[in-house]
Amino acid sequence: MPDPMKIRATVQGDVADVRVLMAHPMETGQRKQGGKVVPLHFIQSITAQLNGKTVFRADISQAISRNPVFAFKVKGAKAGDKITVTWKDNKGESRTDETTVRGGS
Amino acid sequence: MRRALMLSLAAAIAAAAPWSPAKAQTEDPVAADFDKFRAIMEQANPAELFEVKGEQLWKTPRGPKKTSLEKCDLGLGPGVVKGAYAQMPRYFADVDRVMDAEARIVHCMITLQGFKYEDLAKRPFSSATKTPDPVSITTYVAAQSAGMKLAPSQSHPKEKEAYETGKAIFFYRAGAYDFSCASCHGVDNQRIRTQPLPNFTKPEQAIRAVQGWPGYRMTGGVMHTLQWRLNDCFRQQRFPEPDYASETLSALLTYLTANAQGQEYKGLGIKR
Amino acid sequence: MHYTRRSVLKGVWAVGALASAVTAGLLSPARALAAWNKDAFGAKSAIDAMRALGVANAEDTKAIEIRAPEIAENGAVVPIDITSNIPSTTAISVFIEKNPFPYVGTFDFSQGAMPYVHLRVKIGESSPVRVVVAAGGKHYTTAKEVKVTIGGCGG
Amino acid sequence: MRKIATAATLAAGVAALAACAAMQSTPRDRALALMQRDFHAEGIAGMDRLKEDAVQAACNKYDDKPPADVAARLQKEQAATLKFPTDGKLLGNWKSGEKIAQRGRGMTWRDKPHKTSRGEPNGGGCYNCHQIGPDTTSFGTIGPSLYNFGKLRGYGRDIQRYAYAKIYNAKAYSACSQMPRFGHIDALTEDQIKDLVALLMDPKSPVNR
Repeated sequence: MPDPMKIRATVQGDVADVRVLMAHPMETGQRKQGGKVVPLHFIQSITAQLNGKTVFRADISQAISRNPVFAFKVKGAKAGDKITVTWKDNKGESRTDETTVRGGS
Repeated sequence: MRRALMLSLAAAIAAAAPWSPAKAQTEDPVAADFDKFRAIMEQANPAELFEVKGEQLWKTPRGPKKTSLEKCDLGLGPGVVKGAYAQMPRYFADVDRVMDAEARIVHCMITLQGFKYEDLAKRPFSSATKTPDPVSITTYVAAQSAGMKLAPSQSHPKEKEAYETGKAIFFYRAGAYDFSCASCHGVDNQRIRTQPLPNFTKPEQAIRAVQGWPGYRMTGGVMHTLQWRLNDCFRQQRFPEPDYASETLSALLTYLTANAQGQEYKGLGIKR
Repeated sequence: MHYTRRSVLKGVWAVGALASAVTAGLLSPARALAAWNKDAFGAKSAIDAMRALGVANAEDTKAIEIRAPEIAENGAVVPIDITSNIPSTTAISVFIEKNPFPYVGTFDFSQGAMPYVHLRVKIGESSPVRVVVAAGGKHYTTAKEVKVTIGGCGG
Repeated sequence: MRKIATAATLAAGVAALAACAAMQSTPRDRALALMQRDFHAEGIAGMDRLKEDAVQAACNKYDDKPPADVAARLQKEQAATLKFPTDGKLLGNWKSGEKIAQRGRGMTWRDKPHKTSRGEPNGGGCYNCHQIGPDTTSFGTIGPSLYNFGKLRGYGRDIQRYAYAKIYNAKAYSACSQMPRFGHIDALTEDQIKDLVALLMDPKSPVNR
């Protein structure tokens, strides 16, 4: 079971700033360990929803850094809204986590 | 005769010194750029993933004794995590010695949970495939001191003694390369390759020994604590290897942290 | 793990996500159904990847801001902020021209998401970072050079 | 042999140390006793590396500023260790020298004698501390710039010998220099030092162009 993501969503005015941290090795298929090549293992797609509506979607490659970090902004959000993020990797594993949008300072 | 000639020639060369050492400026634009982007990255630091894991490990009954670490005394009373990291290393009466945060956590894992030191010390540092539990737990504990002033206690005689011992370790030149910690960290405005080398003997720079640790290291994408940092310094000093969570390292950390007394600890960092 | 149950759930997730995105009219059905573009991700040059994505005709623009270090401290983690100032931007694609597989990915924005993304990438050697923006059925591009230094003390 | 410090042995160690501390109370003595107990040999880095030799002892004692007579004696002793190439040649290949100057690995836990853990020859790590060639901007500043080394000093044999000797044993010139004694400790071979001399002294080397 993949480790949980850490998602932070803070709203300033009506724009939510969403930052997502994902625990994933993002193996390029080029790294060697103990003389053996570690097979390609990376997140391929990401979907983020605000209260169930898809707002952000990405298809990515193994060139994204290990333990990926993404940030995006959504207009029309307010404190208490739900942000759900799902990733899926090339081995078919996936992980979904959710957070509540917090009011900004 | 020839040697004498050569030596005097060398002296002449040194005296004439037609070159000027290229000193690293504090406003080195490259270093400033690194700092700027590191600050951006710290706003969403993968280190937080290990903090989450560490919190889980702290609160879950584990080990042969199936207990959590919630009775672990980090110096502020059993179970008090907030602010504890900023006040370590400190003296602990139950072991009659000074301990740094990770040494204390390891001590709690041994005494409260029944883990064995030998097992914890076998592979104490993170690799591409594994982050040892004490690393995640230390990360969690440290994060609960973010924004606080460093205040390692220096009131107990053993704490003062640890400071002086740590200082002597810091300045001790030995090993294949004749290095001490001070070879790299005892002078102002030096850098190794492009990395600035703070002078840890000065209060305003000593903070940089502690700041940013535990830190997420971009190289390899792994989480490391000060235990790793000191271990790697001794490796590069070409010394033998210091034992994990040993009193030597607690003493050295006492010296470094007490030199930074009163400065703000900003929490988890990102390192090259 | 309950393998079958998991895969059914995953199937539901995938179909659900696609269906909602398409019905919302945010992704063209072609792009949505193309899923993960194997040809583009497998391309060995940025231009081949752009062809595979059908964006090779992108025109140069100054309306895309790329914020990235001039010199990356560590090529394993290079932070990049991209903002498109082109109206009706729906997607941002990123290419590291000198990487063995230059195409890094495409980010789609819908339902109020602003045309901005922060990502962190691996860059093997100094390289232009190329960005292609899809807006109003057309494509626009710009690039910024990022230098990667050699490692530190290497003890 | 790895010394394991369990809670029990730690306590015992502390007790022993307390006894020690009563006898030898200086911070230095405590530091040495602690390090002796808390370090273990790892690969080629044996516990002997914690012991000071004459130079290290004097530099530690005098805080890197030994009195003139002590410094002179040490420098003389260190100069006596210098071994110049038996074939009389001092200039190797500057291109190999550049690689040695760039690389910094060797002499630590997982390395082998004369070889790094990756099977490469040891590096000199010169760029860690010195500016050398014009194309490498990521150089350290612990040592002086060596750019234009030959151009500024001339290409004569005496300067070649000086460069060779300085790399072989910098303490022959300055007792408490921060520079490792690469030849003396057998970190770099005779041929490698020749290549580094060529990097600094060959008129064709980028250092002098």
